[in-house]
Amino acid sequence: MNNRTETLIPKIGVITDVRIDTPDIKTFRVVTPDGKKAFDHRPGQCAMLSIPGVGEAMFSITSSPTNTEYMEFSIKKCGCVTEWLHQAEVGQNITIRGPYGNPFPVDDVFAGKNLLFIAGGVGLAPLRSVINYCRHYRDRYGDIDIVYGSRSKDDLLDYKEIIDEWAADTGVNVHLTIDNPQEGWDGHVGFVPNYVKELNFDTNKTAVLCGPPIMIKFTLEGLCGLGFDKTQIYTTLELRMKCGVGKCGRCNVGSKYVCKEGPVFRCDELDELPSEY
Amino acid sequence: MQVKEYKPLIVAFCCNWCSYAGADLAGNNRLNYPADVKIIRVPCSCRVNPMFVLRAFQRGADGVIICGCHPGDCHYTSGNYFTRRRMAALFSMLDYLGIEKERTRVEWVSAAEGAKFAATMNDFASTVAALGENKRLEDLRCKK
Amino acid sequence: MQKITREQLIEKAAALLAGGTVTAVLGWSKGEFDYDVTPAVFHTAEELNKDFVWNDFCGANFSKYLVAKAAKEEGKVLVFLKPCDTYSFNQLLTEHRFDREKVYAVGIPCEGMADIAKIKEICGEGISSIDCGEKIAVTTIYEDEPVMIDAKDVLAERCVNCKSKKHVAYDELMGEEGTVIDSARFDEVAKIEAMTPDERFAFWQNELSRCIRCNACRDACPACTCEKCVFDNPNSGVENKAPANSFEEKMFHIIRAFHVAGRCTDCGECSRVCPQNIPLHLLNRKFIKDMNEFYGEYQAGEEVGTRAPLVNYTTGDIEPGEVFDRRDTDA
Amino acid sequence: MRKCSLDSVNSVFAEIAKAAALYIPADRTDGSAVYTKWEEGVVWSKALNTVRSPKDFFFPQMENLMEFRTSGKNIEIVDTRSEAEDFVVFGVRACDVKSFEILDRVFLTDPVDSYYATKREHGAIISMACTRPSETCFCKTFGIDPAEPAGDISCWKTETELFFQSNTEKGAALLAKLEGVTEECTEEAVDAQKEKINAVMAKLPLADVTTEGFGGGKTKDYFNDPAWDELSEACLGCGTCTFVCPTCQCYDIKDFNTGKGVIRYRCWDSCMYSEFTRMAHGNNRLTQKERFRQRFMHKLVYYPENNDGLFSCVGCGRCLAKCPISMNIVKVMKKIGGENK
Repeated sequence: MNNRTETLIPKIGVITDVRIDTPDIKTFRVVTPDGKKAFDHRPGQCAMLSIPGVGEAMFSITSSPTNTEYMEFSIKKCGCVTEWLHQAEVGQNITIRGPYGNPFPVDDVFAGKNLLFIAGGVGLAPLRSVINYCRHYRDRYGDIDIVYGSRSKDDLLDYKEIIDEWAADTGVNVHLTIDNPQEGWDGHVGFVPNYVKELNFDTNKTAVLCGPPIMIKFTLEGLCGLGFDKTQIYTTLELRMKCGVGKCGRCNVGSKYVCKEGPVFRCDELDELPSEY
Repeated sequence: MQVKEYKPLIVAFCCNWCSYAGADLAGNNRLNYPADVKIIRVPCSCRVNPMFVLRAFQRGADGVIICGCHPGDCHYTSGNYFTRRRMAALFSMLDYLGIEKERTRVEWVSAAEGAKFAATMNDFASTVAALGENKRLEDLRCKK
Repeated sequence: MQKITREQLIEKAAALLAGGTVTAVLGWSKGEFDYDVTPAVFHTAEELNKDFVWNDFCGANFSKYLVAKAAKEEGKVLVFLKPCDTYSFNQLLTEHRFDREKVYAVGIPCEGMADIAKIKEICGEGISSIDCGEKIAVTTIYEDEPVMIDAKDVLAERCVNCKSKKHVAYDELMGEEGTVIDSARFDEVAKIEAMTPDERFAFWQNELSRCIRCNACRDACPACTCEKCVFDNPNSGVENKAPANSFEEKMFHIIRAFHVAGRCTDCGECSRVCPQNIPLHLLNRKFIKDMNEFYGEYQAGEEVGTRAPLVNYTTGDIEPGEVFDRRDTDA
Repeated sequence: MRKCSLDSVNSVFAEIAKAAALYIPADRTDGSAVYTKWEEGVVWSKALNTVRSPKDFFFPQMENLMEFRTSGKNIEIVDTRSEAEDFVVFGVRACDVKSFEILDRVFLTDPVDSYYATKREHGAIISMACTRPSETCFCKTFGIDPAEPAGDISCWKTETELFFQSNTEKGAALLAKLEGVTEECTEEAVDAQKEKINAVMAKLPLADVTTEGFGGGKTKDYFNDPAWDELSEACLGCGTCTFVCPTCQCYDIKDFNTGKGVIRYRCWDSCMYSEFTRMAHGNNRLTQKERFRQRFMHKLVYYPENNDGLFSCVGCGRCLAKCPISMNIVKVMKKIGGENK
């Protein structure tokens, strides 16, 4: 029986660092009790985190696979598990299992392409893993554009990393925006979909979208308006999950299980699915 | 080896205005009542939802007693009248399901009746002790 | 056999639809067999003629559907109410659960509904047709001749102990007004009360251990109209989808019965829908019987706006402890 | 093939029960049949089928997965499973046997669900050919032959005798142990019995229900069908159909805090429940229509799409018999399928 992987039994994870990113988003660094990374993953994959007695929930892994020491999760406070996590201190044990889902096709489809990442709010969390992966293997990809918007300057996730590291890279263009004007902000003001249209990208790019459903909807329209084809656009979905392995039967959209066949979908694939997400 | 004497766990829901003060008085007067009586203070005896009673049993209580102001003396005028009806119905139902009726009780204890409080608890604890452990309304998961 | 015919009901409904009094009809729709009748909303006379049925298997109580349907439909909804359904109807009105102005209620007499399980006990599986005439004629694929069954012998439990043939609410009544019946519905409760505590415990342990927590009793119950049930609310601490052990089985049914105590009209839907045949009505009737004895006769839903015993009191009420004393001295 | 007389069936049960726990359908106090652990005095039910399906044995309504002990910031995970024991389920109908294949494809595909797999390894199934199918039966619709039930051992019952035929190694080993209480025989009586069953099957009222028009790739055809509104109109949103179904396999994983630790368990869940897909930020199936549609689309379209055309229904008829409002898969298939032919 030892050769069997126990899919539902998690490992212990230890929170070794808690970073306060925004008023309602914290980033947690997690390793196993012996200080190692819990498991390898690919960009865009997820992990099931849980606190016994509180619940289990799926989170995208924020850190890049190229980071072999630990994993990071950027988590927004919105439900009972996340609220509990936000109160957790360094040293707290949690449980972790994974990795789950399909990753972004970074090594085949994305290779050699110009990339356009568009994120809103905590939607940057799953993209950060891809962006850092692509930055790590910088020579494999063309130009990288990052459009990131949030409600306000304080709500921008990883602001320091974006400014200090991402913007400093050659061939990486960062475009930040916030929803409403704010003192001390001299950057762009406006919603992400409009900003994308204003930036008027050429279509020689592969786009990756992540954010609130309403942002995805309008950004998608905007990109199509710029002449993008849906086969050039990728996004991630989120639904209620319990098992993470396509058995508990609740995260399906049509015949596809988001935890197994997703969460990464190409936008033309989404058109094939019933509109139940 | 000496067999440990069985001590029942009693949960007492006490109204803030009368019975809780009665318990306080019992304590001040150094009156003895079993240490295994766990008092839960409620704003009024009618705050006790039937679910409270059941969950007390689930979590290991052997007896549940609800104490409130004497009828007519409720701080909120009529709360304990409702308690009286509800608990009469609930206890009758528990009895109907075959759960020992001695495990549940409602008693009216005023703030001045420290002695009654202690006597009630002593009496209730010994009644429940005679019944032994609560087996009919237990949750084995909580007993390990 | 029912006194009112299907055709009479269709005619009535079609006339009300045509006259514009109502825009929708809540009725029973025929199924694959002659007994699997489904509640449905009809909008036209054609639909009625095609699928509407009225026979000995139209047990479903429509009162609860009014909560959703009256709010959804633009015009008035025609609802056919059997006598027992009218009690639930009133009770829901008392609790302001639907808009009376949106409903046109037609009372229809009921001779009692048949229990398909009792029919199958007599003629076995494989029913190909059931004809509800003077006698119920059941044809199976195994026998050439139909089995003739007296409707009295296969009445559903709640109809054997029917409490009233009187309609307590309607806009229009078809057929004759019935009367309240002096039923023997508390006999079974009294029988259980007379058992020893050990026997009672064994009895209920056997019954309730069958519960699969499908929530059908709750979802069919016209008194259970909470927007969010405590047993569905993850934050309540008692939410569960499976009865984890005998405690949770008991807790669910005690709390459910308690929550409808004083509001339960004893319509019997809970026992009818239970896939595991748990006699849930015996829990509700216990509360009704107790409250009748302690606080005077009370029938939920008899009138709109009455105060149920548990939301009422007198200064001289019986003490919880005396409840047992009295019974013990009676015994 | 081996046989024994019906009078001596108890000696067969006793022989099986020597080595493993044996479960047989027995009548209970309310008149319906339920799988009961056999011991002297338990009588084999004459009922066609049990209210609850035998999926309980492999995928119980509730099972503990693990326990957590916490102290301060530390968590310890304890696997509380004990050594699994062998068991035999007797009297499983052809439809229910087929349901295990459907569950296997969910739980035994990678990654394997070890809780289910262990029980499958330790359980043996003795199936039973039907003798008196009910009007609610429509297993033929899904290509199941009630006269040829699968399982480790297949059984046929005639008026006086019970016939055994092993189909697997596990079944052969089990049947070998029954040599003392059974005797070798020919297949003639069984063949006659099969013919009898087939004759009855043709007479069943649901014999004409067809899966034609359903299957993988039909999502777009049916998803926005207006008939879903009408079909789901009366649905109460209870879980009866899903809980009596032998193929429904959705589950929930929940924690119970005992005050001394946390038990993580899994229990059946129902797509009919409003909480089923609720997340912290919303629910993607807001009305009963969407939940209702999910259940039938899953059985008739999504599941076959992912499993080589195998439907996730076996026509056992339990939901037909038990639905409080008598809405069921047959009505759905006739309505949705009939319209789109």
